[in-house]
Amino acid sequence: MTERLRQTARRLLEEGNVQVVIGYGASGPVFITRPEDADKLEWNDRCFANLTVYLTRKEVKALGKAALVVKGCDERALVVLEKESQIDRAALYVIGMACDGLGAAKCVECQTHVPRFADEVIGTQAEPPAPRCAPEPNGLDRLMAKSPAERWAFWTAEFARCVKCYACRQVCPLCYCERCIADKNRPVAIDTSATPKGNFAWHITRAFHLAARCIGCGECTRACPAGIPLGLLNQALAQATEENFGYRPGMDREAEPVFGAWSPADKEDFIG
Amino acid sequence: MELGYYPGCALHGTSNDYEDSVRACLDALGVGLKEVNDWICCGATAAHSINHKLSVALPARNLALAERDGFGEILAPCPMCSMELLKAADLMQSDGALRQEMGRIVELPFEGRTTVLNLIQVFQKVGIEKIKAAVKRPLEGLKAACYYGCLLTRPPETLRFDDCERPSSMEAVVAALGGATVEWNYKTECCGAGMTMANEDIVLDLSHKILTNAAAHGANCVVVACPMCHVNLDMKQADIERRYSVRHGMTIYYLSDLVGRALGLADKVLGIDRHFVYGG
Amino acid sequence: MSEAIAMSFEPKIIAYVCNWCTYLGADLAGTNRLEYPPNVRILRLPCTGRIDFNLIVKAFEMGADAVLVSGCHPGDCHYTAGNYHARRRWMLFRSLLETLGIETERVHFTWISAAEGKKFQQVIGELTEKTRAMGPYAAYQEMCVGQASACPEAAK
Amino acid sequence: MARIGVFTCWCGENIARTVDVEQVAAALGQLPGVHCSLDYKYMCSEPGQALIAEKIKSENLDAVVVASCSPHMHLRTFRKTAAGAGVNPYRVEMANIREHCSWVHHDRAAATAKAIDLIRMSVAKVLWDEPLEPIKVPVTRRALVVGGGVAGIQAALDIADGGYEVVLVEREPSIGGKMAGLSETFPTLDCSQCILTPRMVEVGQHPRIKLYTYSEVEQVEGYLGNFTITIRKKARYVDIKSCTGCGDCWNCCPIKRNPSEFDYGLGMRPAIYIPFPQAVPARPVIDKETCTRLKKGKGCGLCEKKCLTKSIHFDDQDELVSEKVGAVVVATGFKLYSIGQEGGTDLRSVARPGYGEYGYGKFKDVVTSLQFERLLSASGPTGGRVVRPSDGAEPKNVVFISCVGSRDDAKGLPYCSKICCMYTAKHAMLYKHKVHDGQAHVFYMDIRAGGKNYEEFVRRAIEQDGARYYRGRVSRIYEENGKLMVRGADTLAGAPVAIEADLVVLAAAVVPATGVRELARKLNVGYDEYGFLLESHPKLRPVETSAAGVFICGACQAPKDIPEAVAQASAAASKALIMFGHEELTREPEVARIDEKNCAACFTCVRTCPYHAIDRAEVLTARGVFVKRTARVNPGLCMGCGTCVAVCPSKSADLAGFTEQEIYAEVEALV
Repeated sequence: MTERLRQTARRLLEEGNVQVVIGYGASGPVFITRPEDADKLEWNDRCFANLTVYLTRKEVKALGKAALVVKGCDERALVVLEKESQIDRAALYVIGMACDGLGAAKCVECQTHVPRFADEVIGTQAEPPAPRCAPEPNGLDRLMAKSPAERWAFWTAEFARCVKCYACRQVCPLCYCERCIADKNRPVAIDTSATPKGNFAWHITRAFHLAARCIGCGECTRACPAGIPLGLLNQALAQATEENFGYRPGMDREAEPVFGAWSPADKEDFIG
Repeated sequence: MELGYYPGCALHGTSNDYEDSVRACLDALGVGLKEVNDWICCGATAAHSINHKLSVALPARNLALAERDGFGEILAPCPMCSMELLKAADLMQSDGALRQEMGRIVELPFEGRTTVLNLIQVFQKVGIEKIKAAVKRPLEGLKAACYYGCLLTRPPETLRFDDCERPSSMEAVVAALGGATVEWNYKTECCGAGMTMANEDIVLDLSHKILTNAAAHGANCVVVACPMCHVNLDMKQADIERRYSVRHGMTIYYLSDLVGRALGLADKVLGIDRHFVYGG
Repeated sequence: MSEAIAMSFEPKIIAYVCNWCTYLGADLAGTNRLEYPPNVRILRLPCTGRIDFNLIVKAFEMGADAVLVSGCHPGDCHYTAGNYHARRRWMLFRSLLETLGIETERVHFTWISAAEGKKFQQVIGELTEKTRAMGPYAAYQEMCVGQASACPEAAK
Repeated sequence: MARIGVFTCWCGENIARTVDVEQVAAALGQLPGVHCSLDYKYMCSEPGQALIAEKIKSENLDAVVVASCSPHMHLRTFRKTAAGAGVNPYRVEMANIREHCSWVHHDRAAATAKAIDLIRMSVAKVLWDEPLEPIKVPVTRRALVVGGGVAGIQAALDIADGGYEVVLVEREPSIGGKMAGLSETFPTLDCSQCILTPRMVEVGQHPRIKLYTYSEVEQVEGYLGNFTITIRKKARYVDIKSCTGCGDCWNCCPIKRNPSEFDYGLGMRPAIYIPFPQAVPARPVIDKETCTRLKKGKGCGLCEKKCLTKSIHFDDQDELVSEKVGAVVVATGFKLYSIGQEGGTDLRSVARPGYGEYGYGKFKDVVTSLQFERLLSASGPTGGRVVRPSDGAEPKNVVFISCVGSRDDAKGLPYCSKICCMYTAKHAMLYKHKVHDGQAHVFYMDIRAGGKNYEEFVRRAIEQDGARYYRGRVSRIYEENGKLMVRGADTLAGAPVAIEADLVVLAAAVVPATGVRELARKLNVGYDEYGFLLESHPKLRPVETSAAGVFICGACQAPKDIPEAVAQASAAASKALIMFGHEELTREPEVARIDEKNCAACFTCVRTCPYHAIDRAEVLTARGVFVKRTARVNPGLCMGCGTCVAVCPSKSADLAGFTEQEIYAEVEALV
């Protein structure tokens, strides 16, 4: 598959269809702009990162029309970005990689092994994909089984380690604001210092800004240098979103996003 | 395909010809029927006018039994039975307190996992196309008036089956068998079943009108899927003829009779020879 | 908490209300002299649609023991649909609060129309007493005065 | 440093009884930014206001907080006072220490503490309050009326008589709408055409009404006071300016037997036709589906040859014209529910089975109420003789069925169509007047005859004209021996009813006209699940809509009879005239705005805005070079709810008068 990927990249660059191919290299993402560099592309078990995050970056946009290497799971971010007018799907070439799991926990329950909307799909999926690691006990279920006070204690301890490096924000393909609310200083909605107060406000904000949008790539958790399981918050919201609205972000290009719409039938058993 | 089977009192009594017919023709279509163990009366005629709780409890027990036996779907060939079962299931689905109370009364839990089907729905499940492909003796020359009576489609909010005033699902089955059907006006009129014992005059009057209208629209037989309709139109036909000094001579088939015949089964196997009006 | 402390504790309640229904409902409670505990501080916003989750967080940061969010009943929004948008947000926001172990009983959502002075009185009365019984939201308040950790290791 | 004046009102005893106003005034005087703090017995009184004005001037104040009653009571008053004394009115805040404090608490200490808190919040907010100027919106003093039925005609004439120009757009070749086809009207039995046609002629001749018939609204741009409407003039193939309406063309047309739209298929018309003799404009139109020449592109052309004024143009094309207007009145009216199997599928999300068992469309002698109107009408296809469409015989037994589709959630629509009870009584009555030995039978669910002289009218139909009323439904209709067998129930008698009828008239439900949803979307007007347009308040703003400057009247809003439609049309017209009474409109400046530099252009706000007041836009340099995309608020449309602010993740959206900064300052004052 690696060879076919390189061939595709070379061809696209040679034909001048795209100016840059964004893919996985030996040690992190690579931005290939010359056909002869196509051999720097890799496809292996370390291709975790969700490369869609680069599409909304100014520096990458400046490189011209892009071809992007995506896995089926990452592709959901493209669907959301398209709904939110962040990318022009027609001006993007998507190289989909059929993936039977990279051995990560999230791959075990993955339902989108093969990209569905790619311009070109490389490889076919092993049927059924062989799980290469045991499903992880569901962290969210374990968390929710605790009492609220225990959950509070859990997060207090977790957030105490946060140093507000904002890696969770930088790595998220859907955190694309040019000026984050955390950087807005009039008024200060989120205490800027890494105090528990500021950390709580930040993580509540981050999680809720991704409500009904997060595609569950788990990059936030992976990027956190303090090892805070941030993805749990997104997971909880995703679960509530699906339960209440039957909506799974990034699964359906036509579906109406949850926010920005409403229904008279929306649940309100929590309203007095 | 295997289905749970709730015969109800009629199919084990006066309408055992219907049971033979249903079993034989479904067997030929590869549908196995497994009787719900220990079933009891559905409460049909008497319970609902006397005691509401009893009228729910009787079908509730049958539903709970079907669940206990692990049936996802059960066939109740008598529309009265299927209506009572569906009605009880709906009531218990929408009222948690009632469901719990019934659980105590019938001493079995109910979760609402079992779907109740009528005979036509079973044919639809088998597939009209599949039935068409299985036909060995197309029903040439047949001009059937499909008669639904009161209970196959009504009350619509309970049955949720076909257009309650202008149904057409039986016609689709007959057409698949190579038979013709007629458009007529009494498809969903009442045959008077509820008055069979109390006031025979009404029964004879209503059934007479049904037979007359079917004939007037060119039908040479009437097709039913209800044991009570059959009793009134078939068994009482002689009384009707006497009373109104007419000669109807109208054969009344169960829908399963026609399916069975088209599949090549003998009338004796299907119990058709035990009908009162039997032309051979 | 002992009964004596419960009695002496005066909860601090911040209410975010819409201008057209609940604010007027509170006005009506006043006009009809319907007495309720003096623990609530009302912020007037145009519409529940304007009430952002950050404001709820802010209220707790400011030491609120409970937050009330209230607006027009569904179908009655002065701006036709602001309350419907708000309802969706709150629905999901509550699940986030639950996940975090934030005491959701301290965030009270309600619809109070301009005609429901009586309901306003009841809601404030009940919320005050409920909050009084729960005691101060010490968990959040103590968290808010916590110090920053210099580096991740320091916390370990 | 800000120079804020705090004015605490006693409201006589109302506040001062429970709140220690002097203590309050003293406490507030200590706050940074507060330049003076006073209390006074009645702040809203003349001397109270004078005190504020005087202090503003003498102390050179730049913001004012009045602690008194509800802002709903007096914010306007104090804003005006402040403005008069030179303080921007939007730098005035009120702390509600009466309704929200002194009136609801008894404990003086607690009430005083709360009052201080409330005023501190207002002081904190006013510190950040921006001076705002009212938004001026220019007005094009010209109205568009969509729909030329009785409601549209009334609205157009009222506005035009008020002195302003009206553009009236009608989809059909003539104005007149449903009313033009009615026989006589309840409860007075005056002839529909006799009262309507003079109004139609008035429209046609009015110097300030520009009439577009056979035309539709294609596109709507702009906002309150400034709409640009694109109108599609459908190809008519007749130049209505040069045409004299002499009739030579339609008399010579060889393709004569096309079902007439105006007669609902009961009469015939040629391929070139005027819909009815009193049409306005009284000019023909060619039906391109039936005209030989237009279908084949050659041949026939008889009408062209016959026309002395050379007004026939077979090469006519649809034409788009643009009109600028300041207000829009929608009066698109209704149509009847389709009765057969397909009934309901176009109306509701859940398909309903309809009334196939009534045999409409299958039996010629089962007709709708509007068809029956044509049979009764003196100008109808039978010249007003009531006959059976199948064989032309005079029907001796006519069955009228009301609520066909109305009040039936299972098969049709749950609402009441409101007019059917009355016109059914009228039908029974008129039928009896024409067929003296005939018998009318009416099946009904309830008789709803609320209205001036309505109940008396129904009683007359029953008592004088002998209509037989059966309270019950009809289960089915079928043909037997050349008659229609109508079987139903009389629930009052507790017996089934079977009637051998010659003719059956179905009072089909009233539903919105075709295409109204598309029009509503163009205008940003809301509609309910059936397609009826939504008024902005059911009681107090019955003809306004959520789109500023767009008004509704007639049956497009809900089923209604002629008097109601006309009254509502005049109401809508008066709303437009109120707008036109001003050179320009001023709107509250408390509207949303977008920080375009920081907007991430996710357009969640665009999807959220209940008023469609936010557009997708581009930031350009002075030279027109594209910089970035952004959301942009149209202040002419924004109503200031602030929902966009809440959904904006980067808080690039903000709401003047309730900015993020102002609200946070208020909360933070609560330490």
